[in-house]
Parts: sequence; structure tokens; C-alpha cells
Amino acid sequence: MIPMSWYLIAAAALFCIGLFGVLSRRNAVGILIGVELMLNAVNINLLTFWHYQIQVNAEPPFNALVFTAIVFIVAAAETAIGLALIINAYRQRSTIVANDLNLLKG
Amino acid sequence: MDFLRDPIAFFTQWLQTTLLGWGLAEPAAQVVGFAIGAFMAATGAMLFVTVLIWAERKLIGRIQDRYGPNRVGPFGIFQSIADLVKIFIKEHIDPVGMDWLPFNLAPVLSVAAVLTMWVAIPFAVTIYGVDFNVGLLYLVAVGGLGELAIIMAGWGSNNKYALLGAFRAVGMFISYEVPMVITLLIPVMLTGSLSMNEIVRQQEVWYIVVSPLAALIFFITQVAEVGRSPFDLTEAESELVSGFNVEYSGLKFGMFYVADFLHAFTISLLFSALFLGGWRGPGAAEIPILGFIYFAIKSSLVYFLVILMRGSLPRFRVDHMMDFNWKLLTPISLVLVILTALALKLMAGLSLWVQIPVLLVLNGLVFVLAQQMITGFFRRRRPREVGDRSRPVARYSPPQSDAGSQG
Amino acid sequence: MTPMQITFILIAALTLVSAVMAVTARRMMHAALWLIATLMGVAMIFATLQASFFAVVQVMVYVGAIAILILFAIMLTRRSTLEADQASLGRGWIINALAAVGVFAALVTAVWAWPAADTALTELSRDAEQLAGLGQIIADPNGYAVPFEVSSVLLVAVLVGAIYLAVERKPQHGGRQ
Amino acid sequence: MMMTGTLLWLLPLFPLIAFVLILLFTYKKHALSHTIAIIGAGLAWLVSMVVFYQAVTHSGGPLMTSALNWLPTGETFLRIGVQLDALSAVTLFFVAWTILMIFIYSVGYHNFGAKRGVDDQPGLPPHGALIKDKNGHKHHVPSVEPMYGRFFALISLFAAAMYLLVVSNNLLTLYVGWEIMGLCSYLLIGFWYGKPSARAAAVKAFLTTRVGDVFMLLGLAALYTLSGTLEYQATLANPLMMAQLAATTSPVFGLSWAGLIGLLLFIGVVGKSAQFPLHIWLPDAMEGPTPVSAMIHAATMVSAGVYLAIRFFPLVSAGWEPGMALNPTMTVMAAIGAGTALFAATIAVAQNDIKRVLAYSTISQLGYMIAAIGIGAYTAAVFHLVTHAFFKALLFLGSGSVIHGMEHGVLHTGEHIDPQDMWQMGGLRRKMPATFWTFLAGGLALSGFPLITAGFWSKDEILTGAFGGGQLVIFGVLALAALLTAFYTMRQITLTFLGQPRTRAAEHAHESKPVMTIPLIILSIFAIGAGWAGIPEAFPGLGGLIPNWFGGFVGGMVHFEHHAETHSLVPLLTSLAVSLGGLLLGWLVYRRAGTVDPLERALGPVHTLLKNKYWVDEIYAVLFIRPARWLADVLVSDWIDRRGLDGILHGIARAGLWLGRLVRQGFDVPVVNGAGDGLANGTRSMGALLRRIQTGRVQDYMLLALLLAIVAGVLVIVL
Repeated sequence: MIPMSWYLIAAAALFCIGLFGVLSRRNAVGILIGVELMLNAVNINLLTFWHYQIQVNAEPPFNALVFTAIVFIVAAAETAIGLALIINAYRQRSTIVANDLNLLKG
Repeated sequence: MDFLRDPIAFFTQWLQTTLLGWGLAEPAAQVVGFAIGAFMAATGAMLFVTVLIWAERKLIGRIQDRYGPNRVGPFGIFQSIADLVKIFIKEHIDPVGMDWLPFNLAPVLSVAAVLTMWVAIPFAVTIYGVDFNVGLLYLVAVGGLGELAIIMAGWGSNNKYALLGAFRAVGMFISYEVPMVITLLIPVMLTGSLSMNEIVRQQEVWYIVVSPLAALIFFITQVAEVGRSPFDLTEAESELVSGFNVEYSGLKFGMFYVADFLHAFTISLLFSALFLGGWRGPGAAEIPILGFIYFAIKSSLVYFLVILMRGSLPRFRVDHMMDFNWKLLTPISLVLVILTALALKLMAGLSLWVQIPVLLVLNGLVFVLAQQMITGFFRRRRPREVGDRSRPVARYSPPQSDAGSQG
Repeated sequence: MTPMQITFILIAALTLVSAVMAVTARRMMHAALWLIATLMGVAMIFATLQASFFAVVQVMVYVGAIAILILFAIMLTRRSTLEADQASLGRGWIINALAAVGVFAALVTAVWAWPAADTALTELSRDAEQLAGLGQIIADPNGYAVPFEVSSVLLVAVLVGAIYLAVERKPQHGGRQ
Repeated sequence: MMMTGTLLWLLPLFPLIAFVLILLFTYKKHALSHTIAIIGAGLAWLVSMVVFYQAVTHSGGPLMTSALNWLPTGETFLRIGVQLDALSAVTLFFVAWTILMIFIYSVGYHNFGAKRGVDDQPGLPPHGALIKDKNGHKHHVPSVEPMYGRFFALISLFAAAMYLLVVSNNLLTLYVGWEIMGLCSYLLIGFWYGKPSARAAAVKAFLTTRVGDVFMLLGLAALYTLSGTLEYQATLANPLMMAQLAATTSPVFGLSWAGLIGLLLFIGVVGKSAQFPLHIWLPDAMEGPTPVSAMIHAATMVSAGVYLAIRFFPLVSAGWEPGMALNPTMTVMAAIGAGTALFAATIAVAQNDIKRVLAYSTISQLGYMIAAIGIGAYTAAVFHLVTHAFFKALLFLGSGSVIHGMEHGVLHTGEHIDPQDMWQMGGLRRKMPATFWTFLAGGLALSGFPLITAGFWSKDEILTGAFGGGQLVIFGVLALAALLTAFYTMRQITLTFLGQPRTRAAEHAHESKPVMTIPLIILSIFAIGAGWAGIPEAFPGLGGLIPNWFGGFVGGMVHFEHHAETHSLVPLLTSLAVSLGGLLLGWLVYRRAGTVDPLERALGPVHTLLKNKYWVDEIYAVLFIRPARWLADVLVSDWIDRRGLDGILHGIARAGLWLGRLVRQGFDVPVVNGAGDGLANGTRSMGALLRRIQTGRVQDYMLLALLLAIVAGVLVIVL
């Protein structure tokens, strides 16, 4: 009913919005939010292809489901560590503006 | 006859034929049917809350040697209606510096989170919203939305107490979700399905009999999820005025209130569906309305227990509450799940009458061990907390210095 | 336009609009709330794909845990977020936007270039999701047992690491606060 | 069978868990440590017995095999797995019994429950403690081992490695177990690391076996390269593969690949089972506590070597049928085995240390087995492996008991004598009856006392195999070795137990505790009875009374039946003659021996030669160790390095210095420095340029990464 391309394009759009957020946000939490959006876009793609695979092969491909689950796990891990880092950085430097956290500046 | 046996199905049937008769397409008719059903369920639930509030106030009154509401109507039964009217006509106050969107979204979301849970609860063999194949997960997920409402309320109010209350509440809810989800695995393992209908259908023996410890832990975590006494430190009046909803007034406050009571009743529904056999009972499979009545009776008993707890137990201290969860409930539930899984795997082919006693013994064993450990633990810890005459202030200070609680 | 298609367009529009709001909203709190709306939208998209398990897990993990964590972080760092609210986007945001649009264009071209992309996704049978099969293959040594165990190790490491990072240390002797 | 698979997987785990538990948690608690170790060994024993029972009730072919992918190697996987067949079942049987007995025995040997000595230190044998009895008298009594828990942890690991080796279904896991055993032998031989001799012995054992292991690894690598797998089922038990390997020629010595790989693996066996060129570590391994000696000599290490040799028998015998001439590899094995058997037996005759005699006898008996494999007497080799394990464990534990008793006497009397020297003993049969009778059973089994002992049947079978196969030289050598075996065994028994006590310490020795004697009794039952499982059908008189279960069970492992149709009387009579003759001779010679060995006068310089073990250690020292030292110290360090190279270098340096000055003035300062400075400045300005992109901002890096990804993507598409 719904063409697969719709899903793919919606995912691509979500990915690019996330990308834009990652690149442009000044706030570190904002960057994290962007990363979450990108990961979600990936998941949409994975599950779309999963659906497509079932339809074409009539045999359930578990790869997509497992990958999706792992993306969930990675997302949770990434958020936990990312936020812990941000809170730590905030304690050290009282700011979470990404541009101000530039100790690595050459 | 059909109507008496199964009024809901009868009504649905009638509605469908009527709508189809009006020339609606079948999917459209279904959508309209669902909309009407949802509306009725929500309205019924909200109205039911007035009864719940009256019952609870009356009972608490009795426990505290008072009469409770007794002015409006016989036994004060219309007191809630009067309160309702009062709350409707009260002024809405917008606090200074509030965040408009979260502030106004929060009460709606908190009621919605509870009401959406009703979708997946089977009230009787034919009376249920949707038969999800992942119904239990759905309940957990939707239940988690309530936390969101609390955060939004606390943030949007621009009030220190509200924010602290929200912090506490969410910290507690997230923590108690861990043992809750773990213990939920036990009914899932026993049934082999995540669907609520399936869980109720397969409860030949109530799961509270099979795994009483899981039922106990689940009950405790559920009470914590509602934030009721003894876990009501989100709205500890002496510390936080009223917690996250301190800035709310009028109908918005009323919605939090309704959500609170409705949630308390919903957990009773959940508990009786998961551990007390739901609508199961003599003749319930044939006559759905009978199942509905059984379910109502069981849930009311559980709700009665919740009220009793509220009336009799003092409030936890913040650090105790966290310790209780992370150092007691979570490990026990983990051990219990692992042991149960092992036992079920090893006894895969055996009859029910072998499995149940073994599981029971297992539960008892875990309980006794946990009890031994915890008494040892607290015996060792106690002297650190209590000061002597020369040093009357306890040396131990909880890490949550912001909250500054002294139990 | 079937009803399903209309539904999908509505959901996708909700998702994408909230996503845009989430990356541009001036106040971080609002951005996080928009993020939640996006995540719910993605959950609905999952539901239209008949991946109901992942739809529910999406709500449970993302909304129930990740989003709340993000909200917490925002509240804990609220002094800095208030400063950062002054300008939500960095200076070069136009370039970034162009880059993102470029990537999007490339992706869309790639999708259009693929003939199979026009396949209409039909409705699957109710048991197509096969959760039991997923559970078994995750614990199967010939399946995904190792990745699964590795990710559980990852979670434990993250748990420890996050606690280590976020725990407030007592000030050292002679050190600054 | 599912059950068996699980049990097999679990088998090495019990002792391993015991090892981990003791090492991490309980090593300070004596009772807990040995309880855990014995429970681990006991569970492994129980499982072994269950598995053995199942193996016995199902005959033919590999009974059970299960494998898992382990390490990915490119396209394929290295697989690990377990297998149960007749050979591993039989091996499990004796390994489980001996290990459990040794574990229990160790409790007594290390004086559990005794007081801790004042002077005792970790890393030294306990010196004994002073106690006061109820009359107020002070006594020196044996004290408890200071590193009691550590000992049990290490032997648990040892046992785990052996079980792993036995249950594995491929040469890779076997090699893993093999190497863990090497480590354990190092740790346990050097258990009393405070003694320099123990340290040296540990290093010697480790390095000597390492020589063999390197060759073995080469053999494994060759096999893996050729066949792509190391599993028994796919290689050793696969006749097609074997025939193919036997038909292709390797680049070394014109051997077939099968022969070459067999030879390489055999060198590993030579190291592990202490055959002739690499046997030197085994006698020195006596530095460890006696249960360790029993462990190494009977239950685990050397048995593992023979086990491997039996395992790869299909490889060396590929293309060979009974009655044919031996192929080169088999010839080498037979020659080394028989040679070692005789060689070690002669040395054993002249040793005075009770444990050293046994050590050389082990080498000799292992030589028997290797020789048996070399001549194709497969079943006989397995049979002798089993019986030998039982009676050798018994003999070692018995000698430990004797030493223990003697130590008691030494402590009591305060004499300064070596409690292991047989010339200090005598007349112990009255003091230690249980030890005596069990030791006698083991000794008779070792010397092959006819009909009633296990050793007779297995040794007889080897001799029959040699005779029947037409290997008369081998037969003669083995018969001579058997004669010597009986002789030195009787010498040992006579000197130790018979006659009158030669020292006061021997007078005051007394019997060990039941925890030590009960394992002895159990093992002696096996030492006597294990042989009855394999009485050949053709044996005159007795044959067929008890069915030859063993031959049928294990014989099914190889592609040909090696059974002489008729039992020739020659080997039987030889075996009777050598065993009884040796025993009689030993008794006659040592019956009235004082404190000097009568052989010393009778043999003269030969005795000195034997006593000094043919000076093999010294020869090695001259041949390998000194040259190596000389090479390092004198040639490389002093001459080449210091004089040659340094001289040249110094010369060059002086010349260079002169040249350098010249160059510096004329070329370096103006040209090179200029260029260097230019380069440095260039680098700096380049760095300053690059510094711009190193902004320290996370997002800039991400943008850069994105750009690079796009560039890479474009490149991929375009190219």
C-alpha cells in the first residue's frame, strides 16, 4: 500500500535533520538529540527493509531485528555516557556550550 | 439473554450493524466504533474516580478514627461531586516565569498516560480494548509516560519545590521500574506470552500462588510507581509543600488528582490481572459479565489493600527508598527470575503439581535468604546513623544534600 | 491515496516537523519535548511497518528512558542551558544546513535510482514478527549470541562508566572545589 | 547421549572452578581449600564414571562428539569440542581414579591439621613443629605445609588440564591442555621454590618439554595446513585423509607427510613422556612434593604424552598393516621406546633415592608403551598405559608414605639423614604394614609378577606383540629391560621394607594416617585387578575364562585387529622367566645387604656409570649448555662484540670524528643546518596552517568527517 520509498525518504529526511542538529547545535545536549534522531532514522530504514524482506522472501530475516535491537542498546549506552560526560563537563567548566569546550584546540 | 451475558459485545455488535447499515465502509465503522468505545471507557473511568475518592476518604477517615465525608448525600457519597464542581469553577493561576507548553501539557498527559493503559487490560473474556501481542510491554511503556508529565509539571512551574519534587518522583519511578519489569518477566515466563489476554487465559492457577514473592515485589513497585504512601515523598508536605503540582490550581490540579487515584486503581487492575487470575472464576468463560464482576471484586480488594497501606505506613526517607529498591528489590527480583527460569527449564516436561510446589519452595528460599541478609545488613549499619548523647546529630548524611531530608 | 497512505503522511509530517523543532528550538527543554514527539512519531512509523514489538520498545526505551535522561541532564545543567538559549544554533548553521540538504539530496537520488524502492509494502500476517524466533536467535551460539553478550558487556561498562563520570567527587585536600 | 555431551563439556570445569575458587577466595583456609579441591575432583570422578559406563554400554566408533566454533580464522573457524570414544573413556577411567586418590592422599601428605612449624616458610618444605604432649614431653612432629591452599589450587588446575586434554575432540584443545599441564608441572615441581634445586628442576622440566612442544606445534601446523582441520574425526579417524597423507611425500628426508607429522608430534611426546634424548627432566621433577610426582608420573603429564602417541597412531601407521616392515617413523618410535626402556632400567638399578628409582622406572615403562606403539601393538600400549597408571600412582603414593614415615622418624630422633635414601631404611614392613603390602602389590605389578598382577598381562601383551610381529631385536631389548625392572623393584622392596632397620630413624618410623593408606589400598586393588580385563583369548589355560573385554573395546579404534591367532609360548615363558628371575635375583643380592651396595663391587666402573645416569646431564652440559654459554660469553660477548665489533667501531669512530670535524666545518653548518632549519620552519608554518582546522570544537570535526565521508563515497562511485 505504502511504497517503500516513502519510508526511505522519511528516514533520510530525519537523518539529515539529525545531522543538521549535530552540526549546528551550540548546546551539547542538543548535539546528543541530533544523534538520537540519526539513530532513529537508521532504525526506520532497518525495519523497512525487514518488512520488505519478509514480503519478498516470505522468510523472516532476523538480522534486521537484531540490528535494530543493537542500535537501541547502543543508543542507550551512548546517551548515558554522553550525558554523564556533559554533566561532568558542566561541573568542571560550568558550561555545556560545545564551542566553549575546546581544550583540544591546536 | 445475549445482552445480559455480554453487554459490551452486544453493544459493539449492534453499533457495527447500525453503522454498516448507514452505509459506512467497514474500516470506517471500526474506527468510529473504537472512538465511541474509547470515549465511553474514558468517561466511565473518570466518573468512577469520584467513587474511588469517596471510598478512600471514608476508609482513611475510619482508620484515623474520624467519620470522613458525611455531609453531602447519604454517607457523604456526593462529596466528590461537590468537590468536582468546586474545582471546575476555581481560577487558573499561571505562575511567573512558567514554561507555557510543558505546564499546560503536563496534567493532560498524566491523565492520558493512565487512561491509555486501560486499552490493554482484559476486563473479561470478551471485554478488552485491543489484544496486543506485546501488551505487557505496552503497559510498561505507556506507564512510563506519566513520569514525563511529572517532569514537565515540575519544570514548567518555575518553582524550586516543584522541580525538586519532580526530581524525586522521576528518580523513584525510574528506579522502581527496574524490579517491576524484572518481576513482570515471571508471569511472562510462566505463560510464554506477552499478551495480557493470554496471561489471564492461561492462569489455571493464580500466579500469586505460583510465585508469591514476585507478586509481593510487583505490588510494592507498583505502589511506588503510583507514588502513594509509603512512597509519597514526591509530595512530602513538610519538605516540598506539595511536590511537583504545587503551582497548579483548579481543573489542572484536579487532573493530577484524578490521575493519581485512577493510577492507583489501575495498578490494582494490573495486579489482579497478572497475579490473581484476572476475570477467571467459575463460569466466567461462558458469561463474560460474570468475569467482569470477578475482576472488579478482585481489583477492589487490591485497592483496599493499597488504601490500608496508605493509612498505616509512615513515609520512607529518600535514601532509604533508594536503598530499598537498589539493594533489596532489584537483587531479589533478579535472583528470583534467574532461579525461576532455571527451575522452569529443568522441569519443562513435568506436571503442574510438581512445578508449583518447587516454585513455591524456591520463592520461600529466596525470601528467607533475603530476609536474613537484610537483617544482617541493617544490624551492622544502624550504629552509624544514631548519635549518642554527646553527639546528638546523626553523623550519617544522605547524599541528596539538596533534598535535605531528616526522615 | 488510501487511508493508510494518508495516515502515513500525517505521521511522517508530525515526526519531521517535531524533528525540525527539536534541532532548532531555542529552549533546550522544548527541544527535548519535541524530541519526545519525534520519537513517538517514529514509534508510530514502526507500528505502520507492523513491527509492534519495536514500536513499544521505542516508547519504553527512548521515551521512557533516554528522553527522560536527556530531560534530567537539561534540568541539571539549567544555568548553562539558559545561557546557551541566547543563540541555539552556531554561526555556520547555514553551511551546515546546506550540507544536510546535500546529503538528503544524495540519499533521495539513491533511493529513486533503485527500482525496488517503489515496491508497495503490503500487510503481513499477524505472526510475521516472530518474537520467539528473535529471542531464540539472540541466544543461539550459531546466531547472535556473541553480539548479544558483547552488547550486554557494553551496557555494564556504560553503567559503570556513567556512574564513575557523573558521581560528584568530594573535594580533594588542597584542591579547588 | 545429549546428557553425555553436556557432562563431557562440564568435566574439565569442576577442577577448574575449584582452582579459581581456591586461588581467589579460600587459599588461607586449609579445610575449605582441600574440601573444594576434592569436591571438584570428586565431581569430575563421578562424571567420568558415568561417561565411562555409557561408553562401555555403547560400543563401536566415536560414541559422542560435539563441537563449537571458537576462533574465526578467515573463512573458517577453529573449532573446539569434546569427544568420547573407547580410548578417551578408558583414559578417563584411570585418570579419574588416580587423580581422586592423589587428591585425598595429599590431605594427609601435607599434614592437614598439624601445627604450623615455627621456622616454616612458604616455598620450603615444612621443617616440623615442636609440640608438648600431655606428659610435658616435647616432640618434633611433622608440620603442615605453609602453602597448603596453593597446592590444592595448582593440582586442581593440573587435573582440569588433563581432563580437558582427554575429552577434547581435536588436537588444538589437546594442545591447550598439554600446555597448561606444562605450566602446572613447572609450578608444582618448583612448589618449594625456596630450594635452589627445586627451582632448577622446574626450569629444566619446563624448558625440556618446551623443546618437544615446539616440534609438536610444527606438526600441528603442518597437519592443519594440509587438512584444514585438527579434529580427530576429520583427520586421524578418516582413512581417506590418512591414505592421502601417507601417499604424498614431504620435503624432509623423503618421509611421507603422514610420517613427518607423526615424527614431529612424536618429538612432542618424547618431551612430555620423557623418552631418551629429552628424559632428563623427569628424575629431577622428584623435587616436587610426592603427590605431584604421582600426578606427573601416573595420572597426568607423561600419560598425556602416551595418550597423544596412541591418538596419532593412525597417522604413523597409515598405509601399514600388521606383518609388513615398519615404516621409518614407526621404526624411530620403536627404537627410541625400546632403547629408553632398557637405558632407564639400567640407571634405575643404581639409584639410591626411593623416588628416583621410581622415576627411572617410569621412563622405562613409558619406553615400553612407545615401543609397543612403534611396532603396532596398539591395544597393548593402551592396556599398559592404564595398568601402569594405577600401579605407578600406587608406588609413588606408597613411597610418599614411606618418606612420610621416615620423616617422622627423623624428626623424632633428630638424626641428620636423607629420609628418601633407601640405604637408610630397612625393616619398615613391621612399622608400616599397610604401606608395605600395598607397595608390594604395586612392585609386583611393575615387575610383572605372573598371573595375579595387572602389569604381567599388559607387559606380556607387549612382548607377545613384539614377538608375533617379528621384531626380535625389540623383543630381546624389552625382555632384558623387564628383567632389570623386576630386579630393581625387588631391590627397592628389599632395601626398604625387608631386613632390619639400618638407622634409628627407620626404627622410629610409623604408619601413615588412614587418609593416606586408604587411597593406597584402593589403588592396589586396581594394580592387581585391572589386568583381568584384558587377558588374551589365546592365552594357554586361562584365555577365554574371562572375556578379553579390553581388547575388544579399545581394539575397535584402529582399522586393523592386532591379535595373534595363537599365543606363542616363547614370549610367555620369557616373560615368566624374566619377571620371576629378576625378583629372585634382586632378593638374593640384597637380602643381606649392609650399608654398601653389593653391585658396586660386582660391577665396578659400570656401576659408577649407571649411578651417574650415563652422564647424560653432564654430556648435555658439555654439548649444549657450555657451548651456548661459551658462545654467549666468550665468542659473542667477548671476542666478536667487545674486541671485534668494538674495535672496529672505535676505529671507525676515530676516523669518523676526524671526518666529522671536516664535514662540519665545510658542509654541515652552511648546507645541512640551513636545510634543517628551513625544514623546521616549513613544518612550523605548515603546522600553523593545519592548526586552523584543529579547532577543538566537536562539530567542526564532525563536519570534516562528513566531508571526508562524502569524498570517499564520491570516489567509490566514480572509480
